[in-house]
Amino acid sequence: MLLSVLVYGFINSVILAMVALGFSITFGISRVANFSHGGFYILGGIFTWYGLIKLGMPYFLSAGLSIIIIGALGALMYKVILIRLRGLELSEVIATLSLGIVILELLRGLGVFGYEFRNPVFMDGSVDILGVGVGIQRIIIVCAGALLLILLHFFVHHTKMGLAFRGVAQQEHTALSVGINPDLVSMLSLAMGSVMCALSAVLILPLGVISVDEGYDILIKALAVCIIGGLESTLGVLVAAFIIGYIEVLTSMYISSALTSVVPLACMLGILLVRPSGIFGKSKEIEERV
Amino acid sequence: MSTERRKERIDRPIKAVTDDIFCLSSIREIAYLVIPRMLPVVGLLLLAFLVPPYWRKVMVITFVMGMMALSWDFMASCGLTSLGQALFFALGAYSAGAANHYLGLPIYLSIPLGTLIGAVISTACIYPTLGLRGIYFSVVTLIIPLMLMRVVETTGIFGGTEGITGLSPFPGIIVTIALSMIALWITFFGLRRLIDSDYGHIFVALKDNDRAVEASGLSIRWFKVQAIFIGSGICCFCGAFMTHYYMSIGMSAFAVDLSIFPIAASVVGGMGTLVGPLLGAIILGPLSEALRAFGSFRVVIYAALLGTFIVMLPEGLFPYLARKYQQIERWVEAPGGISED
Amino acid sequence: MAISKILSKTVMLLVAFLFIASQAAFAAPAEKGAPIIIGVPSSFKSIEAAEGLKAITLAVEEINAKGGVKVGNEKKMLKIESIETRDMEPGVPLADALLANEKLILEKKPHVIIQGPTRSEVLLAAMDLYAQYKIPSINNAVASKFVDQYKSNPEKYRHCFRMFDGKYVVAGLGKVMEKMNKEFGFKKAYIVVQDAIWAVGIANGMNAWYKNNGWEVVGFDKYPTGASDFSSTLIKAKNAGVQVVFPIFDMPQSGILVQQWKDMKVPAVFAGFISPLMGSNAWKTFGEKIEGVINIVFDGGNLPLSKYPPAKKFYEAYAKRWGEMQVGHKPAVDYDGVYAMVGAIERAGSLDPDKIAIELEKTNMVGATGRIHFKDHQYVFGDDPKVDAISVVYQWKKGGKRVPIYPDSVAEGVIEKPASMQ
Amino acid sequence: MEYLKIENLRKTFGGVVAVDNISFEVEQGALLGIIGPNGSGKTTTVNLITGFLTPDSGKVMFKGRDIAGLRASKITNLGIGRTFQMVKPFYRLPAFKNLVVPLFSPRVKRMGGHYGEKDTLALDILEDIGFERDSAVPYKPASILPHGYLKRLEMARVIALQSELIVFDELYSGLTLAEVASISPMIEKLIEAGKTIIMVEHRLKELFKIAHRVMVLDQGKKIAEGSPREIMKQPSVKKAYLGVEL
Repeated sequence: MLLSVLVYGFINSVILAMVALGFSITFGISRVANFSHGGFYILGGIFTWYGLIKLGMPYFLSAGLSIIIIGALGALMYKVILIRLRGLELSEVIATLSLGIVILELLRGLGVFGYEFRNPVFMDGSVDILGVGVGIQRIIIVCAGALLLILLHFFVHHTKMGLAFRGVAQQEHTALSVGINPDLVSMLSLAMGSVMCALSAVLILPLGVISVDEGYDILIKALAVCIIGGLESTLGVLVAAFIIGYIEVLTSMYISSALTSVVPLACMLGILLVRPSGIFGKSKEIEERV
Repeated sequence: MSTERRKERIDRPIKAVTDDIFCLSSIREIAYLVIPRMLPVVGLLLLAFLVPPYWRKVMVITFVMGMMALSWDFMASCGLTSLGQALFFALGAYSAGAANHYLGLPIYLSIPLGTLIGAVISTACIYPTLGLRGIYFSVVTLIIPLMLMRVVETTGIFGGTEGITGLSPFPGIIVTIALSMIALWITFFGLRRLIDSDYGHIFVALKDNDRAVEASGLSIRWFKVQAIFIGSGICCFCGAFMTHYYMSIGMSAFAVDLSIFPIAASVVGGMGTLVGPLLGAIILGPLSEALRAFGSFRVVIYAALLGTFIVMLPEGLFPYLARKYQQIERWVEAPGGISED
Repeated sequence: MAISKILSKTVMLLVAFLFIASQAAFAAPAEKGAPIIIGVPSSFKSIEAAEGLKAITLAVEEINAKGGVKVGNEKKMLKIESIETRDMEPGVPLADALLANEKLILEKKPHVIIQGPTRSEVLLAAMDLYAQYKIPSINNAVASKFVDQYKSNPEKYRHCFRMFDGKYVVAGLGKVMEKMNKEFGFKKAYIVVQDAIWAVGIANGMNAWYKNNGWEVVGFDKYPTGASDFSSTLIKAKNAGVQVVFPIFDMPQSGILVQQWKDMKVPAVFAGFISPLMGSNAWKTFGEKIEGVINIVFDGGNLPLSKYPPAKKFYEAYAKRWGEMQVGHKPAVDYDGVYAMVGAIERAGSLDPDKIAIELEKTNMVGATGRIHFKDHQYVFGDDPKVDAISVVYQWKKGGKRVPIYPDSVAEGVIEKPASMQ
Repeated sequence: MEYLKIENLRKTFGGVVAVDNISFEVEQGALLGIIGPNGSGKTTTVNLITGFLTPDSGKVMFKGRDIAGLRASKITNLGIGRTFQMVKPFYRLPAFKNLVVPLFSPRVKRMGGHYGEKDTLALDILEDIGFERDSAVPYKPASILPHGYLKRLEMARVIALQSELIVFDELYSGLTLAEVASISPMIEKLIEAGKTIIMVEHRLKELFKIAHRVMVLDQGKKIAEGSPREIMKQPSVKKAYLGVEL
């Protein structure tokens, strides 16, 4: 039992972290809370499905194309919509939220419901880890998640582009004065977040089905993880994902599977009560700029 | 640059010095001021009682949604931009439903009691998040109703997924529509008076600059609690009202649609104006009814409208129309040209 | 600047147009005269409801092709008016779903309603509406509370009828459990259900059944709609040496349960209701992973039963008109519902709702699901399609075949242990 | 009993020590100036005293009571008023209505002494502080007032609050010489009225004219304290400010 909790908790946590990472990266760099995250996620899945099942493309091609399309969509969203609303937090939230709803409900209206919308797993079969049977897809997810994190860390800390990203994240105006175009960086950050989102969709969706309601669920999960971890902190997201991931599995294993979605949210409220800015977030309480 | 044209906006001559002082010299000018203020009141009154029976129901829902939108706008102008008005609605609905079903209170007691209890519980629910601002607050308010929905679902309290049915109904559609309309006007004028009072200025100040409010010796937490109590109280009334209107209460009272509508109405009508949300609700209520034929695409159209407004006409319809009404616009020659932004 | 001006003007125009359009909708003409209107208010973004509507359409087309319905001396055609209530979608308030029902009633003026809301709580609330407007209705939400509510005031709810009741799942699967107990000596079960009123109702019934019949119920897990990781249940089941896992799910994600079952090599039989595994396509989607799963079809007519020709006939007619059926509840009973309703109208000889309701209660006809007759305004389900309506339990076997194993009157094979247990 | 006594005040931000064990005292009726280069912890000190930040350790004794860690509004009601470096008016309210907010505070109610309508009172205070009463200025929304007026509005708030200890955070920044010259007498008037004042300031020349004592901060530490004359002579101060030893 304990070993299974360990293994499945870990997998669950990695899945949560991947889902939340796209949201947190975009917010961390450009301060845009992309509420169309869930919409992009499902759209990424459905594009892959369409290419794979309907057009008969190879898996990697269809997945790659859909990731690129979603990335472009993120950039486009910034270029067309968000650039007019920069700095107006509430308007950004409303605009992205409504775009997300448009995407999701449009898919629903076009007939994305039922049992056929399902991406096959990359590789069938299962292996035993610590004596617990685990499907290979889940192991692929964990590996891909780890790889993604390493790449991300390298990108942010060891490339010029990453430096520009960090610059804009810290002080937009100063970044502007040293020749970084914050609009470009913000656009790229949205593209990057969207790519991350589509990537996680491609990896994770074979475990489930592509359904519109899943899109809303993913958004809520991503938000919960980010809020607990502190919206802009990648480390925080990771830690929060592991906290929620293990709490979910423990709840489901020892208390009641029905409460799996309630307990993490309750934890979130509890954490907010103690630390309003999340575990690793910078304090957002009343204070002066130092 | 050669000569170009520029648009000049001039207040109509009737308006003098400030927003509050007018020079009236004829019936025409009095009418100019009075008609736009009377039109909605009289218009709604006529509309509510003249439309066919089915549309009366739509009107009732529109009025209730109007109140929800007003409440959202009020809270937003206090700096509390909630994405979860459904929480308040549901708490009010459940309180009233429980009072009616378990305690057997008659409708004229269960609605006020439900409103009050609902508002107290709502405030308690939101209290932990008061340390948050802006988007953080919004995100958390989005999540809380979904969480409570799941709690009701899993624990089965208040009828769980089935809800409670068979609550006392209103005496009739005329009473219902009159009641909802009166409540709407009370809410509207009450909030407007509140915002214009000295006490209400504290709420305005809360959004403009909460640190300065703290530095003025007023606890922002305490005043936010008051703002939430007022705002959620209005939504709780809506919930209590609708519960009795439909004689049942279910988990769907927490539905996201109920959180989106007030925002949409406010954005379309004009945020922070109080008249705007009202206008928005009166447009969107019947509109969403007319769009019902589109099925799922209804929500698409709805959300697209919301997004379009926030990008293209962020000030909203009401300020736009008011400007058109109060100002003369004309193109004038601008010698030497003007620079485009 | 200029562009945004034009755009904002366009928006204004759009709003104005939509507003006017909405106002124009006030004057929706109430058509009088010719056809009998069948109202179908349901949430068609659930595949069961969508296929149910197709079955209703099929029935209507058949009847119209034969010249329509004889009402008194007049032959009348049937016409379907459906409305999207969206009640299956989370995020839709009850009030909105009810309003859709009311809009259908007031504007399309249906004479009868078939299928009705998808979600049980909407049906329970809508019953008041149907009673108020006196519309004979045969509904298709599964929750057991319908009968309670009907019995609470039979006079008021005399126009409300219902097709399938969750308790019949327990009856049918109970028999299957008995068989497995006899043949393989199974007596340890694990219940895992979707956290929805109808599913939990069935599961509670099954739980009681297990207790009464000397089985051991190791666990009872509820999963919220949309959950997609069932590992905890499967681990617990595996550790406890469970022989039968009893699932009740109608959410698309539940297919994963079976997938994980195979991945984690849990040596137990799956016997219950998992809707994604229902249709003939499931073998294509999931492949051999679902071999050995035992599934219950709520309405027998949704399987091509070779031992009961009306079911096969309906199944094939449906497949010809719409393609292979993918669901296990709604289409067959909806189809029968139209015929039951038409029969009642013909016997009543008028469209008077009270007369139709009285005649409807007396229904006794051969349908795709079996013999349709009512008790407490509820189809009666039993073991033999010649006597009552039936549910059918089948098992997925090698080569993607769905072999009926219960009831015996229509069974075409016997229960086999899945590969993981051999 | 000391009027205001700060003991070993310390505050860190994620590893950076912003205020490092600062201790000082202020006597009743005195004007203490706090100077120091950018990032030396001046504003943080102000925030710690007025409750906008919670100190990691240390005491803030005000009239014999430790007020460290209390809520800002509570401290304001105890009689410590402050202004902000970045002006913080209520932009949507007219200038005089900006003062209605502090007039609602428990302190003003408790102190009494103010009679009549809040509006009239607010206008009186604004007139004292240099808003021309008969003009439209006090009635204009704060969002369109020029910077100088907004600074005065900040001052007006602490006057409305009848604070006995007033902390001015860079009151003079962004003001013209003429404006400074018109505000300085008002501060002297406050001192005459028995108020205690702490001024955080960059404009040393103007500050030294009115300050009784001056404290110098550098990198979160107190490096000197004394009368303005003494401070001007301190080599360490010059080093801190100019980066060279003279």
